[in-house]
Amino acid sequence: MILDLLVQGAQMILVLALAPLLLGFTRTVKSRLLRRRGPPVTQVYRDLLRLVRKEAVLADDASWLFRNAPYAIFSATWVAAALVPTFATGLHFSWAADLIVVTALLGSSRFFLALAGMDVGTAFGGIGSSREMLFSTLAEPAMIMIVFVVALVAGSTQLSEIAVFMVDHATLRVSLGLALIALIIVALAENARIPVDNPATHLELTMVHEAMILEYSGRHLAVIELAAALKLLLYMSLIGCIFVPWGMARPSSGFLPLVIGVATYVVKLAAGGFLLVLFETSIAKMRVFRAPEFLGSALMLGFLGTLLLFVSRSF
Amino acid sequence: MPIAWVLVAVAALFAIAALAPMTLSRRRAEAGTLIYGACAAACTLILVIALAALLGAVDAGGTLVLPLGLPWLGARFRIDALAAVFLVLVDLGGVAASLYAIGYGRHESAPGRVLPFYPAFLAGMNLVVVAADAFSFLVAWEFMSLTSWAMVMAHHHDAENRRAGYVYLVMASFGTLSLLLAFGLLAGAQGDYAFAAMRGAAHADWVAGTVLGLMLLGAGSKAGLVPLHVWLPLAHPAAPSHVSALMSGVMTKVAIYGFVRVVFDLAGPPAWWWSVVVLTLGSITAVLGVLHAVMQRDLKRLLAYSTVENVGIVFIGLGLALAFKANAMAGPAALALTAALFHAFNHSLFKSILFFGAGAVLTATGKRDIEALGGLIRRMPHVAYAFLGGCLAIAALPPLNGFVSEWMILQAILLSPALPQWGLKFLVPAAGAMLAFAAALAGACFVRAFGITFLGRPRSPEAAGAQDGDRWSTGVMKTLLGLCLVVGILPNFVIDALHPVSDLLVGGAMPAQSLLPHLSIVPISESRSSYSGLLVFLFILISTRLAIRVIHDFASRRVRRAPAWDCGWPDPNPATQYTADSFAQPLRRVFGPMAFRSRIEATMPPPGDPSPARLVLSLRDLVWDTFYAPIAGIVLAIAEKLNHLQFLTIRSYLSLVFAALVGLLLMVAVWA
Amino acid sequence: MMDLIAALPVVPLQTLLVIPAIAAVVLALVPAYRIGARLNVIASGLTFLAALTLLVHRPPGDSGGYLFVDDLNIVFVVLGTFVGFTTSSFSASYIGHEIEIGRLTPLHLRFYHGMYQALSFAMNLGLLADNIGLMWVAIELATLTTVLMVGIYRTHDALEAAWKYFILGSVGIALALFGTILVYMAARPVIGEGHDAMVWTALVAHAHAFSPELLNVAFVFLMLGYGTKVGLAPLHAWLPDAHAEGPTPISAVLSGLLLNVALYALLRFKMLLAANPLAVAPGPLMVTLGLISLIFAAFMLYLRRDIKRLFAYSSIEHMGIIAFAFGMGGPLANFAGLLHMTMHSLTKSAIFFAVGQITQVKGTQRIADIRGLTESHPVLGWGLVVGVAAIAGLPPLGIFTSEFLLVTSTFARQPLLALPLVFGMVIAFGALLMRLSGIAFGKPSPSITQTHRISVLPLLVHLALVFAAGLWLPGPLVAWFQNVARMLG
Amino acid sequence: MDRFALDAAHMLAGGMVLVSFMLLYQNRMFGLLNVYALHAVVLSLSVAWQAHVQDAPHLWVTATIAVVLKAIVIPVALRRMVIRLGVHRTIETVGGIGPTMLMGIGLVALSMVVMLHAAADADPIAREDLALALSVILLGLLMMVTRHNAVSQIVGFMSLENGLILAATGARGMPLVVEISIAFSVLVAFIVIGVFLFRIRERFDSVDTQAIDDYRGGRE
Repeated sequence: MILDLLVQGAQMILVLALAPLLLGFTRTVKSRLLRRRGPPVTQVYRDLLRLVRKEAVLADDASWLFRNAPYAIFSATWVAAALVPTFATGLHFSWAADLIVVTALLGSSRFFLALAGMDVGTAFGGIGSSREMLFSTLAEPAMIMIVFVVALVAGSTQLSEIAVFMVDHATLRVSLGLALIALIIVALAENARIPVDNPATHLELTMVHEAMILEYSGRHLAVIELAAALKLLLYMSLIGCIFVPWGMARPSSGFLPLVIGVATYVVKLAAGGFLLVLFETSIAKMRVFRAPEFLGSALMLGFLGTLLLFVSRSF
Repeated sequence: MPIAWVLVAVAALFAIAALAPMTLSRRRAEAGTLIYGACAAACTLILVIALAALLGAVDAGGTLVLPLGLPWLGARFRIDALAAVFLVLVDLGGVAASLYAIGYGRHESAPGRVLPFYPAFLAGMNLVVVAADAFSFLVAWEFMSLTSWAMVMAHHHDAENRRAGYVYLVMASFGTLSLLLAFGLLAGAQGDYAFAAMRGAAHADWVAGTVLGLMLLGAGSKAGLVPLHVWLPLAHPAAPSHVSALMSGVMTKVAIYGFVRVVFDLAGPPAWWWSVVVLTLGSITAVLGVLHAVMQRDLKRLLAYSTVENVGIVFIGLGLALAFKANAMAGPAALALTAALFHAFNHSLFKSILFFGAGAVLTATGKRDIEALGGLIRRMPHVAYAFLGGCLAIAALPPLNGFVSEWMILQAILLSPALPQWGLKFLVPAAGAMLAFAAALAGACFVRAFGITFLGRPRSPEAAGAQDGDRWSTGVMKTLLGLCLVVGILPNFVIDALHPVSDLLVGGAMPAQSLLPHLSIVPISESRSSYSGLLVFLFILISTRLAIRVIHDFASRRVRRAPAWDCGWPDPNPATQYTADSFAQPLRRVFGPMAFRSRIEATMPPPGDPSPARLVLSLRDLVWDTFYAPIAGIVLAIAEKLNHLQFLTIRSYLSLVFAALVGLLLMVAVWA
Repeated sequence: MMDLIAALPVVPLQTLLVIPAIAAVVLALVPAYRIGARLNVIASGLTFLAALTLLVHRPPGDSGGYLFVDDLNIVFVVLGTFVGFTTSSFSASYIGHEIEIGRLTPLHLRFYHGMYQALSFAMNLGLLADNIGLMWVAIELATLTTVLMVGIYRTHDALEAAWKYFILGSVGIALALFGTILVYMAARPVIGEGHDAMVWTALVAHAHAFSPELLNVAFVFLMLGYGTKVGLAPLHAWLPDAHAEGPTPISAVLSGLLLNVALYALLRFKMLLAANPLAVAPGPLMVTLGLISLIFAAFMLYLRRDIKRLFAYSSIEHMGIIAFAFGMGGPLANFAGLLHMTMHSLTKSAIFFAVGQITQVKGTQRIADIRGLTESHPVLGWGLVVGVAAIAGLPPLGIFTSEFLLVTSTFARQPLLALPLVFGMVIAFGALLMRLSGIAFGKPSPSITQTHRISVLPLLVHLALVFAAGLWLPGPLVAWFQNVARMLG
Repeated sequence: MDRFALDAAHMLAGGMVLVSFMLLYQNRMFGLLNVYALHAVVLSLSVAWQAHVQDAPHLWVTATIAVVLKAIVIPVALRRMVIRLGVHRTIETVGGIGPTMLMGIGLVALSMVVMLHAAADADPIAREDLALALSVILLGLLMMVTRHNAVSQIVGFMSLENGLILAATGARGMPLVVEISIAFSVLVAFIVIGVFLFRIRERFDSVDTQAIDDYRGGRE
C-alpha cells in the first residue's frame, strides 16, 4: 500500500522531471541531425527557470481566465501523464481513470488553452484556437477509435490491464498495427510537431500552438511550456505502455523490477525521441488545410481497425 | 399515497395559472415574484415526493383513477421508477427555472403573455410523466405543446417568432397524431387505453414495429430527432430564456420519456432491427445537430442545436439498450439504458445553466448575435463563471457530469462485439465514431460560444456597458453548476438510483456502485474499466494548488499590465478580433460543403480601389430543403388547384351533383 | 331530487312546435326591433326549457304517428334548442350594431326575427317528425327560411349566395323527395298502402322485409339530397357563400344546427338500411364522402381571405369527419361521431359569435385586415384562439376527445382508412393555425368600434362547455350517447 | 288491374319522357315555354289517369293543380318576364343539342336498368312509372346542367318536379301529405324564384345566371 503510494508519487515526480529533458533531447538531436551543435540537453530547464524568474506581462484586457488557464492546463496534463503507466503497471490510482479519461483530460487542457488564446482578443490567438479546435475535432475521435481497438484486443480500457495483457499474450494483430500508426499521427498533431505544426516556427500564419500562447510571458509561459513538454512525454509513454510494454514492473514486485522498469522506460523515451526527430527532419510541414486530411486518415485507420475487430475477433 | 400529493401539486400549479391574470391586474410589480415563487414551491414538493419514491423511501406503487377524461376509463395516474426519475428531472428543471425567473422575469416585456402559461406548462409536463393511460397522456402531452406555444408567441410582434410558433405547433400536432395512431394500435380494436392493459396485451410483430416507427415520428419530433428537428432551433430561442431552458432542458426529456415508456415498456419485446433504426437516427442527429451548432451566430439558437445533438446522444444510448435487450443481454442493456437516462439528466442540468446564461446576456446587452458581444467576462464575471462551467460540462470534460454519461455510453459500445447480428457489428462502431466526433465538435462549438461571447474585447457598445446578472439568476446558475460537479464526481449514487428503472425496463441492472472503494464506478468489472470522478477531481485540485503554490513561492510575483503584443501589431479596434464566423471557418471549410452545401461569394475591388471587399456566405439546412420546403410547396400547389372550385358557376356545381348522382346510380346498377 | 323531477309537468311534444310558431307570427308583427330581439330570446329560451324537460319526462308520440321522441332525436333537439337560444341572445346584440351602421332596417328585422322562429319551428319539426314525409317537409321549410335570411342584406354577393343556395337546395329537395317516395315504395308491399308506410317507427320495425335493391336506390337519392344540406363535398358549394354573406348569427345557426338536422335525417335512413341485412351497407358511401369532404375542405382552407368563409370550410371539414365516424359505425366510432357533432355545434357557433363581433369591431371580413386581436381586444382574441384550438382538436377541449376515439379506433380496425383521416386533419390544422397566428397575433390593425360587453357572454358559455367536456363528461350523458351509439349500430 | 289501364299509364308516362326530350331539343325561349306547358299537360293527364285507376280522389286535386299552375300560369308568367327583361330569345347550350340528346338517351337507359331491376317486386304499373319518372327527373337535371340562362334552368327544374309528381302519383296510396308538400314546395319554389328574379333584376338587367357568376370575379 505505502509502496504503491510511493510508486505513484515517484511516477508523478518522474514524469515532471523527465519531460523537459525529453524535449531538450529531441532539440539537441535534431540540431545534430541538421549538422548544428545545438543547445545542451538541459537547455529547456534553463529556459523554464529564466521564464519563472521574469516578471509576467499581462495584456491590458486579460481576464482572470487568462491568468488561471496555465495552471488548469498544466494540472490536467500532469494528472493525465501521471495516470499513464511508465515504469510500473498497476499503479495505485490507475483504476481511478482509464484511457478514455486520459484522452478527456488532455481535451480539457486543450479547451482551456484555446480559451486562453482568445482571451486577449488578438487575431493570432483566434487563429490558433480555431485551428487547434479543428484539429481536435478529428484527433479526438481518432483517439477514441484507437482506444476501441486497444480495449477490444485487451478486453479493458485500463492502461495497466492493457499493458499486462500485451506482455502476457503478445500477438501481432492487423488492428493493432493500424492503431499504432493512427496513434503516432495523433501524437504528432497533438504535440504540434512537424508536419502538422512547427514548434520552432515564428512565422505567424503557419503556427497553431504558438499562436495561442503568444500573449503569455514569465511564469505563465513557463507553466504552459512545461505542460507542453509533459504532453510530449505522455504520448511517448502511452505508445510505450501499449505497444512496447516490456520491462515494466508488476505491482508490488520488489525493488529490482522497479529499477529495471525505470531503466527501460528511459531507454524507450530516448528511442522514441530519436525516431520522432528522425521523422521530423525527413519531411516538411504541410499546409494547414492538409492537416485535416492527415488526421482524417488517422481516424479512418482507427475506425478500420475497430471494424475489423468487431466483424471478426481474429484480426 | 405519493401520486395523490403529486396531483395536488399539479392542481396547485393549475390554480396559479388561473390566478395569474388577476394577480397581474392587481399588483403588477410583484406578480412575477409571487407566481414564480409559487411555481418553485409546487415543483419542490413534487421533486421531494419523486426523490422519496425513487429512493424507495415511500411506496409509490398503485394507480390513482380520477373520474376525468374518458368516462369509462377515467384518468389514471401512477408513479413507477421510470416516472419517478423523470419527475425528478422535470421538477429539478422546474424549480431552477422558476427561481431564475424571479430575477429574470422582471425584465420580461410582456409578462401577461408568459405568467398565465408558465405554471400550466410545468403542470402539463408533470402530468405527461405520471399519466397511466393513453388519453390522459396525450391530453397532457398536447397541452404541454399548447402552453409552450403560447409562450413562444409571447413576443408576437416579431414575424420570426410567429413563424417559429407556427412551425412548432404544426409539427407538435403532427407528432401527437402519430402518437394517437401508435396508441390506437396498442389499444386494439376494443380500445383499451390503460397502460396496464397495453403492457399485458401481446402485440403482433408488425404492430410493435409500426408502433416504433410512429413513436419515432411522434416522440422524435418533440425531442428534435433529425429530420424532425426543424422546429426546435426556431421555437426554443423565440421563447423567454427561462422557458427556452425548460423547453430545451426538460421538454425534450419528456419526449424521451414518452419514447422510453412506449418502446421499452408497452410495445413488448423489441426486435433487433429496431436498434438499427434508433442508432442510425441517433448518430445522424448527434453529428448534424452539433455541426449546425458550430455554425450558429445566434447564441440561443446555438444552444438549441446543441440540444438536438444531445438528444441524438441519448438516442444512441437507447438504441444500444434496445440492441442488447433484443439479444437478452440484460447487463449491457442496463448499462446502455442507465447511461442514456443519465445523460438526459445531465443535459437538463447544464443546458439550463447555458440558457440561463444566454438569458442573462440577452437582458444585459439586448443581443443574441454573438458577433456583437465579447469581453463580457469582465462586465459579468458571475454569469461568465457559471457559463464557463456549463460549457465544460456539455463539452464532456472530466470531472464534470457530461463526461461520465458519455464515458458510460462508450463503455456500452465496447461491449457490443458480443452482439450476434452483422448489421449491428458494422453499425455500432460507426455510432461510436459519430459519438466521439460529436463530442469533439461540441468542444469546438463551446470554445467558440464562450470565447466569442465572453472573452476578447466588446464588439458593441451594449456589450461594453453590460451589467452582471441579478442575484437570483447567478445564484441559480451557480447552484446548478455545483450540482453538475457533484453529479460528476459522485455518479455512483445517480447510477444506483437508476437501478430500479433498468430492472423495470430491461430486466437487469448495473452492479451496485455506492460501496466501491474510492467511490469509483465500475460498469461491468474492475478489470474492464473503472472511473472515479472523485479521485480525478482531487488529483486535479491538488496538483493545481501544488503548481500554484510552487510557482508563487519560487517565481517572481511581479505582474505588469501592458497593451497586447500581438506579434508587434496590436490594434485597439475590437473589429480586428477573430469573429465567430472566422472561428468557424476552418470547420466550415472542412465539413461545410457536405453538411450545409455552404457557398462563399467573395467580390474583390480591383487593385487600387479603396472600396471594401465583400464576402457573402450562404449555409443551407439541407433537411429543410429536402423535406419541408417541397412538402409546403406541394400543399400550396394543391390548394391553388382546388381553389378554382370556389369560383365555378352554379351550373358547374349542379353538374357536380349530377355527376355524383349518375355515378352512384351506375354503381347501384352494376352491383344490384 | 328525484321526486322534484317527477313533479315536473309532462310537456307535450307539440309545445316545441307551438312556441316558435306563435313567436314567429308575433315577431313578424312587432314593429320595435329591440322588443323583437328580446321576445326572440325569450321564445328561444322557452323552447330550450321545453326541450330540457324531455330529458326527464318522455311524452309518448302522438297517436297519429306524426311526432315521436327517442334517444337519438332528444340529443339533437336539446342541442339544437340550446344553440338556438344562445345564438338568439348573441343576435340581440349583433343586430343592434347592424341597425346603427344601417345595414339593416327595422322592417328587415321583423322579417328576420319571424324567420328565425320559423326556422327553429321547422328544425324542431324535422327532428321530432315520425313521418318521413313530414320530416322532409320540415327540412325543406328550414332550408327556405335560411335562404331568405342569407339574402337579407340584399348586397350583390348576398343575393348571389342566396340564389346559389336556393338552386342547389331545391335540387337537393327534389332528390330527397324521390328517395322518400322510393322508401315508401319499398315499404308498401310489406306494411300496406297508406299513411303507415311512411311512419318511421313502423318502417324500422319492418325494414328487414323491404326490397333491398329499392332501399339501395333510395339511399343514393337520400344521401345526395340530404347530403347537400349537410354540405358534404362535392355537394357543398352553397355552404361557404351562405355562411359568408348572411348575418353572422345565421352563419352560427347554419353551422350549429341546420347541418345537424340534415345529418340527423341521413342517420335515420342509415339506420333503416342497417336494419335490412340484404341492402348494401351505407357505411362505405358515408366514409368516402366524409373523407372527400375532409381533405377537400382542408386544402380549401389555405387560400381563404374571408374570415367567415374560412370557418365555413372548416364546418365542411368537420361534417366530413362526422360522416366518416358514423360511416365507420361501431360503438366507439358512433360515440365519437355524436360527441364530435355536439362539440362542433358548440365550438363552431362560439367561433361565429367571436367572428361576428370581430367583423363588427374591425369593420371588415378580410383576414388580411384583421391582426393582433389578442392585443387590441384580449377577450375576443383569446376567445378566438381557444375556439380555433378547440376546432383544430387540441386538448383539453372537447373535440380532442372525439378525434382521439375516432382516430385510435379507426387505426385499430382499418389502418388504411385512418391515414387519409389523419392526413386531412394535419392539413386542416396547418391552415387554421396559419390564419389564426395572423389574426390573433402581430401588430394590431385599426378597429372602428369597441366591442359590446354583453355579447361576449354566449361565447364564453360555449367555450366553457367545450372546455368542461374536454376534461369531464357527465356519466348520464355518456350512458345516453353509448345508448344512441348502439342504436346506430 | 286490366291491361288497358297499364298501357295507358305507360303511354302517358312515356309521353312525358318524350316531352322532356323535346324540352332538351328546344333552342328558342318561347318554344321552350310552350313545350313545358305541354309537359305539364301530359303530367296532369297521367295524374288524372292514376286518379281514375286507383280511384284516389285526392289525385284529381293534384291533376288540376298541374294543369292550372304549371300548364298555364307559370308559362305565361315566364313569357312575360322574358319579354320584360328582354332576355335574348335563343338558348345557348353547353356542348350543343345533339350530344345532350345522346346523353339523355343514356340516362333513360340507366334509369330503366336501375328501377326495373330494383323494383322487381313492386307492382308493374308502379314499377314502370317509377322508371319513367326517374328518367324525367334525370332529364330535367340534365337540362339544368346543360343550359346557360336562368329561365331554361328554371324550366328544367320544374320538369324535374313534374317527374317527382309522376313518381308520387305512381306510388299507390301515397298519403296526401306528399302531394300537399309537393304543391307547397313547388309553389314556394316558384314564389322565391320570382322574388329572386325580381331582386336580381333590380341589380342588373339580365337574369342570366352566367352574368351573376361573372360578377363575382376577384372577391376571393
